[in-house]
Formats: sequence, structure tokens, C-alpha cells
Amino acid sequence: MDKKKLQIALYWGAACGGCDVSVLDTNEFILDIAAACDIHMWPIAHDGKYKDIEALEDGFLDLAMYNGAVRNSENEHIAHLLRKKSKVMVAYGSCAHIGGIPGLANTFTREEIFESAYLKNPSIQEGNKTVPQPQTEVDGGELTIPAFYKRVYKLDDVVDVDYYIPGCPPAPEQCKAVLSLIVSGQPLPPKGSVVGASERALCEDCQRKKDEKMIKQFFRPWQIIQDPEKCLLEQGIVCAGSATRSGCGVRCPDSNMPCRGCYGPMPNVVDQGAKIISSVSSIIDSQDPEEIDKILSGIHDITGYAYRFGMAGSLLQRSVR
Amino acid sequence: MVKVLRTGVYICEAGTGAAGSVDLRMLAEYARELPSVVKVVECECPNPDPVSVGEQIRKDNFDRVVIAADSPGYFKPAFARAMSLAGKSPENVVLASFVGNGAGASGSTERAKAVICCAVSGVPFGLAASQRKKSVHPDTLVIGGGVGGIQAALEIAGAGKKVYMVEKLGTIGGKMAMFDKTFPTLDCSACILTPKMVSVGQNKNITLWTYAEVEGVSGSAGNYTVTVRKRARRVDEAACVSCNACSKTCPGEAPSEFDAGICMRKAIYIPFPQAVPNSFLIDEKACLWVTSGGQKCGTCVKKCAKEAIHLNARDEIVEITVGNIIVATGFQVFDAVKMERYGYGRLPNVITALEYERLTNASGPTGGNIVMKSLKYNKRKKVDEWVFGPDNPKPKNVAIIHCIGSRDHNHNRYCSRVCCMYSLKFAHLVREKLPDANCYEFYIDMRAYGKNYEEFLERVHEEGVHLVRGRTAKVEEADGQMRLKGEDIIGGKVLDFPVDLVILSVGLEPVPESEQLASLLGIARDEDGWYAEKDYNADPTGTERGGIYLAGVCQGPKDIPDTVAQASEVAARVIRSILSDQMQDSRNTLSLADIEDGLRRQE
Amino acid sequence: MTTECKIGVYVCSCGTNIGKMVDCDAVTGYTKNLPGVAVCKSYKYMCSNPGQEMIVKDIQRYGLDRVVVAACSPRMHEPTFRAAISHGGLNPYYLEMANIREQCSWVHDDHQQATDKAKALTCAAVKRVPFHEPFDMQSVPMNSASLVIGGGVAGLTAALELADANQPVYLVEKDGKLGGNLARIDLTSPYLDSAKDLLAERICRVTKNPKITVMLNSEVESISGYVGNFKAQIKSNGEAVTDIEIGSIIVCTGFREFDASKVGEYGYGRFPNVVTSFDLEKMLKEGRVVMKDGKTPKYVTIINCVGSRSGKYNRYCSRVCCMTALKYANGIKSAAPDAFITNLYTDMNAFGKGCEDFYRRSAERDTIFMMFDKHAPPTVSAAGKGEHFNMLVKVNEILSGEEVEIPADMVVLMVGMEAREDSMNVARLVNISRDKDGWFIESHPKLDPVATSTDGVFIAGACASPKDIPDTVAQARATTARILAKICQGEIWVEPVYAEINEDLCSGCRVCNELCPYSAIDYDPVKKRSAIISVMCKSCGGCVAGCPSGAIKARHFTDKQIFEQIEGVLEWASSRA
Amino acid sequence: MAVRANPNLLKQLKRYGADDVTKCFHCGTCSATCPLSQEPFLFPRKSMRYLQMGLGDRLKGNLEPWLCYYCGDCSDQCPREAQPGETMMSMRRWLTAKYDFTGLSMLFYESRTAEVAAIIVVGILSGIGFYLLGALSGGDFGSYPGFIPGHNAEYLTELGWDVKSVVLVMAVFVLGLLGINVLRMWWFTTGSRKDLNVPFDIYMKHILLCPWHFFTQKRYSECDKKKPWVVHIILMLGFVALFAVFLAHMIWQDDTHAHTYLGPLAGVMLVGASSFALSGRLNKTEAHYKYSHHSDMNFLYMCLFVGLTGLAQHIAGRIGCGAFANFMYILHMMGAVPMLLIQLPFTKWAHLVYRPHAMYFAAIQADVIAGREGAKGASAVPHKQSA
Amino acid sequence: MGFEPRIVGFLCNWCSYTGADLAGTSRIKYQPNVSIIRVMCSARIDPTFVLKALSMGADGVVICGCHPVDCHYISGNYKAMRRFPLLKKLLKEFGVEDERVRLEWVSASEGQRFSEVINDMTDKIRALGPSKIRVQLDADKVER
Repeated sequence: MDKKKLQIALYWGAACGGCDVSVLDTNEFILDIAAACDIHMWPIAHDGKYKDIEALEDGFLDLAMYNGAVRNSENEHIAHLLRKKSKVMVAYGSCAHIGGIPGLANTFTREEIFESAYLKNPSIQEGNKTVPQPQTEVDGGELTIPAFYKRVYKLDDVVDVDYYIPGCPPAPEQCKAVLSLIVSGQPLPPKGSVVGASERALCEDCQRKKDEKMIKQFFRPWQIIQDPEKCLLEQGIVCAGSATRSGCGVRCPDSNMPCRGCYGPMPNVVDQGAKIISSVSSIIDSQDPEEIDKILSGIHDITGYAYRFGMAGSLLQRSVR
Repeated sequence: MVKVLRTGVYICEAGTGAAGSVDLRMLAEYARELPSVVKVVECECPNPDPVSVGEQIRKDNFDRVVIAADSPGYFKPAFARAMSLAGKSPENVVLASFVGNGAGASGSTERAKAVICCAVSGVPFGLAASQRKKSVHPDTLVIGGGVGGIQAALEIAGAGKKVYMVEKLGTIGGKMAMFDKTFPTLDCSACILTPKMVSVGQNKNITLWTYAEVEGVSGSAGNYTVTVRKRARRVDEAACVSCNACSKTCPGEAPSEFDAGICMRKAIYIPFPQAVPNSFLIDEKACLWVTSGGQKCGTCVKKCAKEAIHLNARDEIVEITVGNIIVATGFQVFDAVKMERYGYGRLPNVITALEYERLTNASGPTGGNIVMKSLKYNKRKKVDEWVFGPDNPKPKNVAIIHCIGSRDHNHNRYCSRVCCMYSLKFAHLVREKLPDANCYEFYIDMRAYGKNYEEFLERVHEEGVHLVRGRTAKVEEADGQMRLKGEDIIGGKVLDFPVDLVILSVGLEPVPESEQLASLLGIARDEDGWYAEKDYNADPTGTERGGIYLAGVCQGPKDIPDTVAQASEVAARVIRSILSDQMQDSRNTLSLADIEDGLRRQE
Repeated sequence: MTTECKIGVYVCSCGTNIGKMVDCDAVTGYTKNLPGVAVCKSYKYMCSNPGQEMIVKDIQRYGLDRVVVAACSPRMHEPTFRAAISHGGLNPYYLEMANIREQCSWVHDDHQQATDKAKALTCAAVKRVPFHEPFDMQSVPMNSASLVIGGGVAGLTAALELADANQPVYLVEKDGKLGGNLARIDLTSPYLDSAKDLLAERICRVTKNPKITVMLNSEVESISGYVGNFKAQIKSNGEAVTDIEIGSIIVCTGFREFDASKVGEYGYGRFPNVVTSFDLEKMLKEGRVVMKDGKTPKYVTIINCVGSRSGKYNRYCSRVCCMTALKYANGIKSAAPDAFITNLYTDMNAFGKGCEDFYRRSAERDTIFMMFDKHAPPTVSAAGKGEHFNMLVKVNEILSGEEVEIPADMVVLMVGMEAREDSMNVARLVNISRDKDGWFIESHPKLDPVATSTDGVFIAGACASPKDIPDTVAQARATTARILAKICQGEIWVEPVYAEINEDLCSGCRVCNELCPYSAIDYDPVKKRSAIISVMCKSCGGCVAGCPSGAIKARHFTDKQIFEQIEGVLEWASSRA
Repeated sequence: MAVRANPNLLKQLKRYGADDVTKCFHCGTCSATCPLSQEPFLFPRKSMRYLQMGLGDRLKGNLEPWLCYYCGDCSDQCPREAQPGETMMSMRRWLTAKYDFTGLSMLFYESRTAEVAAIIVVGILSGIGFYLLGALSGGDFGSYPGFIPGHNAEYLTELGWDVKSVVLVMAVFVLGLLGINVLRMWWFTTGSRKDLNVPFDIYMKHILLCPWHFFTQKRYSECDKKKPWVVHIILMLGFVALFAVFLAHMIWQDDTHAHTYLGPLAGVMLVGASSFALSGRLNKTEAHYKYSHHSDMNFLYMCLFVGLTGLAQHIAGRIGCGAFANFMYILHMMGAVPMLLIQLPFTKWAHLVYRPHAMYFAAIQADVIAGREGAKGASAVPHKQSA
Repeated sequence: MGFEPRIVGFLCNWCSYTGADLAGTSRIKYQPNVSIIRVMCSARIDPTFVLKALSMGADGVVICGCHPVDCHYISGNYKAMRRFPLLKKLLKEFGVEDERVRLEWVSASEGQRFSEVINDMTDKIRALGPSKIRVQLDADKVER
């Protein structure tokens, strides 16, 4: 092993895999990485075993990039492991950053999730009451599977995180830029920084024309024929762009879909969802409570709009039902 | 060369009511001598016939006609028609209005001459009657601490100029502070007024003297010396922290002015919790220590941990010099006892508008519950008394009667301008707080003339308030039940039905001190007792005396926005005079010769 | 940051006002141990001189850099203590008060709970105060010139008022002459004084005044800037453009009359002898109160509330028509003494000084008043053949309950006032709002009737709502009060507590733009950033909460400060739990 | 049905004393103040409205002016000094003129000269007549009551004259006039109204109201002020007493009782009440005395005159000044006859006929209306306007 | 001692805070469970504040502003009025009981009303029991 090379590991926690793919999506740049780094683990591309990692000295790794939320004990275990073995721990992608899509499960309890997945699911054979158990007695022995936690955590809930690269998934260019920076050996930003994203909101990069905003009715994207030049929010489509960091390359609004907020809250914002509801409701064009209610009834699934990606990272984090 | 216009002067006797003191004969003699005047016609007919006047004009070949009268506008159309019949230009009818130009008061013949002189010369009186400019003392006195006075004082202080504010009562705020809501927006009066009151209290450019009166005024425009009596509050304003310890043990009681007398306060009291200055004071008429000549009581002194109470404090007299004086003394409400037929003072549940304001006010004695009075034993006086209490029974039928003391030749002839709207507000509050109660408004004309007033009227109507055209005639009581008699004009009925609470929409009247203050200041009052403005249209806040201005209701009934606009107006004029360091001297000092001089300057 | 601060905490017992219910020693005992607290004392009357001196001395002795006073409501004594710490050499905004009197000792009756709450409130203040920032009063220069838009009586009055105070004024009038609507009027109500004299005096003084630049046939093309520092472009005679710099703008664009031909029932335009009030005004002035055929009318009916107080046209009352109608009744009586004059009204608005008398006097002169329901207006039709008059007015007279036919040779329609057709443009130009009827909206309908939500822009007269002459004149002068006050000060002082946009965080989404009721947020389309004009900000914080990017900071009420306060009030409570 | 506004009515009514009616702005105080104003007759406001607008037909068919006794409360309380009480009075004058088919009433009301002249002419004629009657019957001007016709009836009979028939002719003339006018009144107010259609039994049901009101003036006593009623009833009883004296004299030839006691009493009542009223009117002491039409003053002067001369005649006769008594007698008749021939049928005094009839017709109308509308609640609650 | 709710109140400076002061000057008693944080206008109240308070362990949050049309800043209270229903919808999803968060209009003269609001709210929350948010968030750290 060439000690000059960077020692890195990538891990895929409770996630869809898109983050791992996004690293692949840097295309030929991956060759530069391979040249510059020793990759110890990368589930989508490189077969590294847990025990290989465990075998490393503490702090051996220069960089660990963890994507995905923490949903079960295995996720947490590896998070701790990587933290121990690496100098720099990066939460990669929305799930690790702020909980991501898995975080939405915090609206429900573990029991509700099990019931829905294993008991009430139409694909379950009638009478089958099998629910995963962490430990199962089989032929006198005990089998274990990772324990399913009662809620989803974002990565920094369980381990200390040095940097965050937001996005679902992070834009390959951003990934490339961050990795280039690390490889170049230039000084790193202060700990806790969000890297690979802009300090400004998505609107900065969105090319749609923005005007003063007053909304009389909300729509879902499919309900109207959009004006492709005009700000989506002005057209009554709840777009989280103004409350979300830019850096993604305006992928959604450019495809006529509103921003869902995967790049997470703005630097000064504590709770992205609260900001979304605050700003969206502020610009309702009515002073009559009944009319306001009517207008607001156009917003379906407020949690989905406010916390599509950020629930586990929000102030309340989870439902208390 | 300008052609000399052959001018005929018509001196009309008819309608010479107020200017009865004008000597018309002398006036005619004077007019005859004026240049270009070919004839003076003395005209007695109250309704001159345009045709015959036209013939006369043709005969005498007048190119121009001057109508000199109290209110020559009444004749103007006839003369315009006469001129056109005579083939002359109707543009050349000139008015010489005595009343409009201050010739209503005594010594008016001279002024009337000047008015005619200006009219004959074709120069507006206001241009000719301009006074010498005088320099201005930069301080200002504001008399009255109601919303008008507050607004004026804050505007002037905002310009960095010094203001003295003298208020008769123990706190500023005036009547507006007593109100619950203000029409038509229904915003809470205290919410919008108290911040302004606090600003007055904290503004370093404003010297606030409450519980004080103006005792003497001397000097002239731009430089008045004013004597102010600061009556002894007997409580040190600066030291008092309004902790209320003193009043708890105070044995003296008097009806609370702030609560329009519907409940009692102690002899040592704070007018209301948000009073400015936020300090207690002692009502010497109710204080046992004062009335006993210092023999009895004095418990409050012991209770005051800050030693703020000085029972033997004396009135203080201070003298100040100011350049401008703003009179904003406001109004009092009509005394409904004078209209015996409504039973006010005799029937407990007939109340006046101000009393209702306190009754419905959340900070009032019933916490805003609209209730009837009930008999309660007064331990101190050992008698049963009719009092309001928060848990008293609620009225089922509420009648609101407009125009009490207003639009009435037996009382005040003028319209009080605000009653219709405040009555509608009352009705709205009744409907809001007592949804089961019937509410009736008895009106003559519904004067909803301001911005959003008509909309408010319709809203109240839609809320189910019965609007009945017809002022009721009387309120009587039989077997413990009040009955109201009135004509429902539009319904074509005489009404005689039971009511539980009657609210009298009392009109506005000049304060009793206004006569004295007018003579102190040397300003005129109109026949209804309001201070007279210099010119109804052109100068609604000025007086004949330079540097003395009127703001708000003391000039005539007005609602809050109009009062505030006037207050800002006078503030503007004060600031203007200070900024340019010049002001016109009093107009009432102008002689005929001065005005003739002024005319020459104009030409 | 917290640890760097040295906080002095002063607990007032306000005699016994606080002390009786709150154990002040317990509060000091608890507070003393909070992080950052350098000194904590309790005193009988903090607001008294010794109390204030104690703070001043402690600032020097302990090197305090923040002060918390737990006493009465900040609404009462915040200015006092700010002055005190400023005297001690600290920025006045380094003070925080905990309201343990009005909102604690006076409203509770359990000693323990009241003391606990006082601790919580004090703790919140202690946690908040380290995040306070120092501010100084700020100022921007005040341009002493003013722009008056509209040369009617309001504009003339306002211009004169400013010019008499030696301040330059630009008076812009769309028409070729000054006078506005008043120039069309001959006599004024209720005293029937000459409007010509009133106007002539003003116009004479305006044209002679060297401080006033009268711009006739001119319109304001564009306006930019903010209070004290506006720039305007005036287009004269359709071409010449003048650039002016002004500090204030007074809008007095007046009104237009209701178009009577909209009301079909009255037959305006159909019957030759149905005239509007303005037509009659002209006829009276020219001395020809005659019908189209030249005869003197024997029957004249005046109909009030044409286009006003109506469900169909304008809902509002036009305020002046009733008295104007009386003026016409008297005028016709004078010009055609034999005419039978009827006045159909809905409610007689004789509310001003002298008006009720005028009403009675008109009645005494045999004007017959008939009342109709505002929802059932009269109708005008041609008279039958052989009648000695030419029209019939039918009205459901509600005072008698009769359907009445009134013979009429001439019908006068008292047309109401409407917002001018160009009011929308004017509103956009000067950045003020209009209500549903098109009238300009004042800053506060009661206490600020001539200011608007845009600082430095004022409205006067009938452009804000229908108004008579005295009210217009009063308003016109009132607008100048604040202008002159600011000119006196020479600059505009701004409370340092306002909102500001962090340009590094703003992405130009423009969500905040509509949120400011004072139009203090300015969007720069080139930079694609919004910015707050601090002089116009009134610090409500609506935009701060509304900004999705967290780019707006409310000075002295920052998110962080409030979070600390929340933690503070709950921290003590959670430690108890 | 639409009615036509007419400017001339107001001009006309001004000649009857309705000078202030245009001041009224219809606040409704008067109608509600008046204790007599009850449904279905609400006055005086509505009548004033008819008058202002010139609705002559409405006014002509209106009974309401007669239902008012003019206590003056409404005028006192009127906020605009529109004098509703006086306006009602003027309307009564106008109605009297309207009921009178001869047109003389209108002449007398509208022209003071005409009334005064008529009184003087009739007075002089009757003076001459009675002198001649006395002289021709051989009466001695110095003897009293010998000069008075009827005291030597034989001579008259010889002449073919019967004092009774003279009286009868006069009575038929006056009553005939009044009768026709009352019929006209009935027609204007009740008969012509198709909406009423009064059944005969209702006419009979209330017929006694006429004499009842005539003698008691019960309704006047319902006013809040009682004094005017007292004065009026004294005056009225004075006339009744006089009439009784006259009847006693004429029919039963009983002079002693009636003449000795009732006559002077009636005279005192007449003089007392009329001088009270006159001084009230001259000094404008009370609301209802503030405004006086020439017909009011003429009537009171005549009452006073007749009363005083009657009393003087009586006293002079008693103390034996026969010539003076006879002179007074002639004067008395010079007053009494014009009163009977001019003022009773044509002017002020006619109200003694119209007013009781008005009560009667009003009761009939009220009955019909009440019957038609069923049991409508007495204590009305304000109706709700259309929004 | 039983459960004593902890309520955070956000009050606008011009109406509600003044109203609360008036309750004090009028000595109108109410339960001591509310701690008041003053803001200039109810429009300043970011939903984040409410979430923050709840996450910090508040059992209830009350927002008070001027009555509609009363706002010192013309229309600030309407902004609060618009934001509030959406916030409530969100809180419902998070399982926060309806009674815990309230928006009330209290004018400067309604000291009495302010005390009634606080008493009513305190009683209701006391009946409801403590908020689970803080407890659970703390527990989540220990027990997954």
C-alpha cells in the first residue's frame, strides 16, 4: 500500500443506494480517485468486509463517507466503526445529513411500520404473523439480525461528523469537487461545514423569473399547465427551493418539478420545514380565516412538503403519537 | 389701459343676523366713495328677483356688481342671472361676505368696510388683510392632553422643538382613552392611543404638566407669556411607582371620572392603569385629610414605602414664554338629565354613551360584560344603590337613541358628527357580546359619511341590528319594566315596547371652561360655544389671533381622524413659523387703514 | 460567547410590589450561578436614583458588558435603564429586562410559583443578553425639497405651507391651470362663500412665491429612492423631462365625479333637462338656470346619492353631496325664486359645523325634502302629454310611505366622488396602496390619516376618500407637519432596531417583497437581491419569519436571541422536573 | 297608487298658519310624544308630511287633524321648532274650508278682512234688526227686559212674526249648512274610501260617540297637559249653559231660573275662559298660544264680547239701568248673531261640529281596520327594514 | 405537587404584551405557568419558535397578537393568522395535541381576557398531562 495515497471507505447505511451511484456517476473521474486513493470499502464498487475495516488501526482511514440514515443497529455499528477508524467522517447525501426519505418513517412508530410491512401488507399470506425479531432461537442456537430501531436517526445523532455533503443524491459534480479538494490536500473548511453545496438558496441558480408573490390557490404539479418561465411558487406549486441550499444544479425546477428540499436547510436556518411552512403561508393572499383555510386545503401532506428529507433532522424529529 | 368697471354695490340687509352690529348706512356712505363705484343700492328683499335686478343693472349700466351682506352667497345666483339677463358678464359678481371675513363680531363696521373695499378692488380679502410679520419664540404650549393635543405635541417635539403640555386632569389621554373600540375599524382605542401617551411622557422635548390649568395669557403673536397653575397632586410623580398600596386603605371615595362615573375610585387614585404620568394623585374634595384640614386620616402616607405622598403640597404657579399656543381642549358630553323624557338620572338602566363605553370596555368595571344595573347595599352609605357588577343580569332588549341633545333647537342645534357611528359601534358590540339580545337603533339621519363608514353601517345592519328611523319620544317605567315609546317612521307604527337597557347617544358640547379660556386667550367663540375658526374653508384651525390655533373638537365636533389631521395641521403651522422665524400678527388688530394699505400693495 | 460576557443582574423588589410575592433573594441566589453572571444584586427600587447609580458603579467596578434588570415591564422603564447603562458607558442595547412585576408578582398568588417564574424569566434574560449587539441611532440626510402632485386646493395649500417655511417645492399639475376641482365651483357650502376668492388668493400666493416651482401640463414619470432622498422625473408638455431630487412627496390628486349616465333610471343623456351637479354649478355660475329651451324651470328636483351609497355603484357615501345639494337648492331659489324645489335624499349628512343650520335654513326656504331608501332609488320619466312640466320623478317616499310623483322641469343629479382613473398609476409610482374603491390607503385610518405605509409619501384631500374643503385643507397642511419636522432635524433618525437582509444569504426569491406593509423591501433586479431600506423599516419582523432562507435578521430580536430566551424560560423549569 | 306632489298646497296652507311646517325633518318625536296618537291614527308627523309634499287628497281625507286637541307638547319637544301642533291647527282650518261647499269658509280663513267685514256687516244688520224688532214690538228702550222680543210676544204674533220662527229659520240655515258640510266631511274621510267599506251596524255601534265627545271632550283630557282641557271645557260649558238659557227662554218661556242663575254663570265662564285664552295668546304663554291665526283671535274677541255684553246686560237689568241693559242687549246680539252665522258654520267655531264627528268617524275606521287586520298586537315592535 | 404545565407565550409588543401588563396593573390573577417572550409583532413569530419551545420541553405554546385590523404594523397579525393553520396541521402530523398550541387575539385593554386565556389553557394542558416531546427526544438518545 502506498501510504501517500488517501485511505478511504464509503458506506451505504439506511439508504436507497443512489448516493453510491452518484459517486459512480462522476464517470471517468472515478479513475482519478482510484489513482489517488486506496478504497477500503464501497459497497457498490468494491468488496470490503467489515472485518477488514475492524482490522485497521484507529484513525487509519483519511476519509469515511457514510451515506444513508441510521435505521438499525447494524447502521449504527458501522457508523461507530468508521468513525473510529477514520480521521474525517463525512455524512454523504440527504439521509446521512438530515435523515432523508427514510426519516419520513419517523411519522410512524416501529410497531406501525411492522404491522404495515409484515402483517397488513397485501402480499403477506393470510395468517402469517412473522415479524422480524433481533434474536431468534433456531435449533437450540440463537440467530440474530440487526435490531430495527424505534425511529430513524441522522448520522450525527449517533456519531461525530466532520462534514456534510447534502443531496439526494449529491450532484456528481459536487462530489467530484469535494473529492478533488480532499485529494489536492488543500486546507479543509472548519469542522461541521456543509460542503458541496451553495450558501444560498436554490432560487439563486433557478432561472425562472421571480416576482412579488401572492397566492390565491395551491396546485400540485400535474393540476396545471405550467408557465416554464415563471417561478413555480408564484404559480401555486409548493416549491421548497427558497428554503433549500443550492448546489444540485436546479435539477427539479428545470424539469418542471418543484424543489423538494433535498439539499437541506440554509446555513442560518434551524428547521427547514418550519421555514417552508412559514414562507409559503406568509404569501397567501387573504385576510379572511375561512378563505385562508380554503387556500391551505390545497396543500396536501404538509409533512411531505416540509420534511420530505429533513424530518429526522428537524426540531421535533419524530412523531410523538 | 384697464377699462374701469362701473361697479354697483348692493348692500343686502336680509339675512344680516350675526352682523346686526354692522351699521349699513355708514357702510353705504363708505362704499359710495370707493373708486369705480357708480351706485350703492340698499336692498331689503330676502329673495331679490333676478329679472328686476337685471333691469336695474341694464339701466345703470353696471359692469360689475358687489353684493355686500352677511352671507351674500345666498343672493349670488340671482345676481349672476340678473347680470346675464342684462347682457353683462356673470363673472363680475363679487361677494363681500361679512361673516366669512370676520365681521361678525363687535367693531364689525370697520371690518365690513374693509371687506367691501377689497371686493370693489377685486382682491381676495385674505390677500389684502395680511399682517405684519413677527418673530417667533420657539417654544409651544399645547392646552389639552387628548388625542388632538398628543398628536400636535408629538409632531412638534418630533421637529426637535420644545412643547409644554397642560392638561386639566391627572392624566393625558382625554376621552379617547376611555373608549373601548373605535369605529369603523373596531380597533381597540387603548392599543393605538397608549403608545402615543407613553411617547409624550418619555419625549424629552415635551414638558408635561397634568392636573394643571392655564391662568393667564399676555403678550402677542409669537411671544406669549402664559401663567400655569400646577395644582397639587400631593403625590410625587417621579417617585410614585403606582403600586396601589395607598389607595387600598384610603377611606375617601368619589365616582371615577375615567369610568364615566359608573363606579367609584378612591380619593387617592390613578385615573387608569395606563395613565401618563403613571402616578397616583389625590382628589382633595374626597380626601379626608384635606377636608378635615389635616386632622384626620393620612393613612396613605404611612402606606407609601417610597414616601411619595406629600399631603400638604401646594399648588405651584409657573410662568412660561411661548411663541405659539395650541388649544385642544376637546369636549364634554351633553348632560342627558336635561332631556327629562328619556329618564336619565331617574331610571337606573338609562345610560349615556360614555358610560356604555366603560361598561363594554374590557378594562371597565364589568370587565366588558354588558349588563344591567342592579340594587346593591352600600355598606358605607347604608343605602341600596343601583350599580353595575360583572355578574348582573344581561339585558334582552337594548335601545340606542341617537341625537340626544344634538340637532335640537331646545338644546344644541348642531349635529355632533360622531354619534351615528359610535352608536353603530355600540350596536355591533351588543350583537357581538349578547347574541340573544335585540338591539334597536333609533335615528333621524344615519350619518355614515367617512371612509368605510357606510360599509360599517351595512355590516351592523346585516348583523341583525334593528335600525329604526325615528327618534324616540320617551322612556317610562311601569312595574319595574322600562318601556320605550317612539315612532317607527318607515314601518308606520308607534312603538311602545319593553327595553332593559337604553343607551343615550349624547352629543358633544364645549367644555364649561371654554368661555373663560376664550377670554384669556382673546379668541372668539361661535354661537354654539365652540371656538371660532378664522375662515371656515381656508383656515379651519387658525383664529383671528396670530399664533393661537385650534385643534380637534374644541373647534366643532369631529371624529378621531379629523381631529388628528387638524392636530397635525396646527403642528405644521407651528413648525413652519418656528422654522421661518416669522408669523403673522393677529388679524383682529388690523385696522381699516391697514387693510387699505395691504390692498395698495397687492395692486 | 456566553462565557466571554460579564453580566450584571439586578433584581428589583419594587418596594413590596415584587418582594411581597417573589422571593427576590432566592432569585438572586439562583441567578448568581448562571453562566456569565458576574454580579447579581437585589434592591428595593432599581428605578430610583440610588438604584441606577448602583448599576453605573458596578459597570465600572466589575467591568460589566451586559446588564439584566428584573423589575417592571420594559414598556415602563426600559428607557430609564437604557439611559442608565449608557451613562455607565455601555451601549444602551446591552440591556435586557425581565418583567417580574406586571407579568409575575402582580398576577400570581403563590409565593413559590411566582418566585420560580421570576427565576425563569430572569434566566431567559441572562441567556439572551450575551447575544445582544450594540447599536447606534442612524441617520440619513433629509432633502428639504418636496414634490406636490396635484394643483387643487390641497396641493396649493400644502405647497404654500412648505414654501412659507422657506422650503423649496415642486408643484406638478396635469392640467394647464391650477385649481383642480375647486376651480369648477362657484360657492362653497354651508356658508356660501366664494370659492373663487379662496382659490384666487392661493393661486396668487403660489405663483408669486419664489420657492415654488409650478409645473403645469406635467406628469410624474418615475420616482425612485426613499424617504428624504427621492429622485423624480417630471415630464412636461408631453416631452421635456426634468429630473428633481426631493425629500418628501405629497399626493393630492383629488377625485373625479361619478358618471351619471351609468344610472339608466335617471335618464342622464336621455332627457335634456337632467343635469349633473357639476352642470348645474356651471349654470348657476353663468347665471343661466334655464332649461334647454331657454325657459326658467318651475319644478326642480335634486336627487342625492347618485352613484353613492348604492349596492350597484359605489357603496360609500361621498360625504359632500348633501351639503352641495342644499347649496343648489338655495342657488335655484335665488336664481329662479318661483321654482318648486324638491330634494330627494337617503340620509341627510349635515354633520359639519354650520351644516345643520344650513339644512334648516334650506328647509325654511321651502325646499321640500323627500327621503328614499338607498336601495330603491327614484326614477325619472317623461311627463304625459298635456302636462305643464316635462318630466316626472317617481319615488317611494319612505317618510310618508307613499309612492310620489314629482313634476320636474329640471332634474339635478348629485353625482358622487370616485377615485381618479389614474389613481392606480399614481399608487404604483409612489408605492402606496389603494383600497377596493381605488382610494389611497392611509398609514392608520385613525391616528395617521395623512401618512402612508411608505415613509416620506403623504396623501391629502379627496384622493384618500371623499372630503369637503375644510377637511381637505386641514389634511393638506397636516402632511407638511412631518415633512417640516424632518427638515428641522436636517436628517432622518432611525431607531437602530430594524430588519436587515444578509446579502450573502439572499437568493432573490422575493418571498419577502410583498410581506412588508411599508414597502421597505427593495428588490434589485440586476443583483437579484432584496434589500431593506432601513429608514423605512418599522421592525415588525414579518419578513424575518417569512424569509425561507433565513437571510433576514431582526435586529435586537434575532432568532438566536429568542431561542436563548425560550431555552431560558424552559431551562429552569426542566431542571426542576 | 302614486300620488302627485303639489307645491301649491303648502303655499295655500301658509295662509292658514302653517308657516313652520317645512322645518320639520321627520324625527318622529311629535307622534311618539302625543298620548292621543295611536294606531291607526299616527299624527302629527304624517299629516305634516302630506302637507310638505302637497298631497292635498291625502290631507283632505285625513281625520287626524281633528283628533289633535293641541296641548302643545309636540311643539315644545320638536327639535326643529316646526310647530307640529300649530300645523295641525292650520290643517283643521284648511279642512274646515274644504268641507264648506259655499267657499265662504275659505274666503274668511284666507282673508282677515273678509272675516272681519262679514262679522261687522252681520253684526250691524242684526243690531239694526233687533233694535227694530224691539222698537216695532213697542218695547220701551228704557224698560228692561220689556224691550226684548219675546217679552211681549203678543205683538209679534200680531205682526205675523214669531220669534221662534225667526230662530228656526236661522237654526235651519246654520244646521243645514253644517249638515251638508259634515256629510262632505264624511264623504272625504270615510265614504269615498273604497278600502274601508263600512257596514251599517258599525255606524250605529259608535253613534253615541258624537254627543259623548261633544259634551265631555274626553279625549282632550287624555292629553298630558290638563289645563287646556279645563279652560276649553269651561268655555264649552259656558256655551252650553247659554244655549240652555236660550232654549229655556224660547221654548219654556222660563226666564226666572235660567236667566237669574244660569245666564250669569254662563257669562262668567265665557268671559273667564276666553279672557284667559286671549291673554295667553297675546302674551304667548304656552305652546298652543304661541301662534294665532286671525280666526282664533276673532273668535276669542267675539266670545269675550258676547260674554261681557251679556253679563253687562244682566247686571244693568238687575240694578235697574234699563236703557243701558237694552243697549248691551243689542250689542250682545250684534256679537252673538255673527258668531252663529259666520263663525259657527264657516270658521273657528265649526270645530264644535267637526270634532265630535271626527271622533265618530275615527272610531268607525279604527273598528273596521282592527276587524280586518285581526288581532294585531298592541305593543308593536319595530319592523325590520329590508337590508 | 401534581403536574404543572410549562407554557411559553409569544406576545406582540403593542397589544398583547400591553394587555398582559394591564392584567398586572389591574391585579387580575392567573396561573403562573406561562412565561412570556416579547416580540414586536405576531408576524415575527416564526413557526420555528414554536417547534423550538416544544422540543425544549414546553407543554404548551400560546401566540398572542392584536385583533384582526388592530395591528400596529397594519397587517402583521394576518401573517400570523395565515401561518398558524399550516403549523397546526404539521403539529397534528407530529402527534402534538391540539390544545397545546394556540393563537389568540388579545388587545391592550383585555387584561381580563389574557388571564382567561392563560387559565383556560393551563387547565386544559394540565388535564392533558405533560408533553412527551422532550422526554422522548431525550430517551431517543439513550434507547434506540
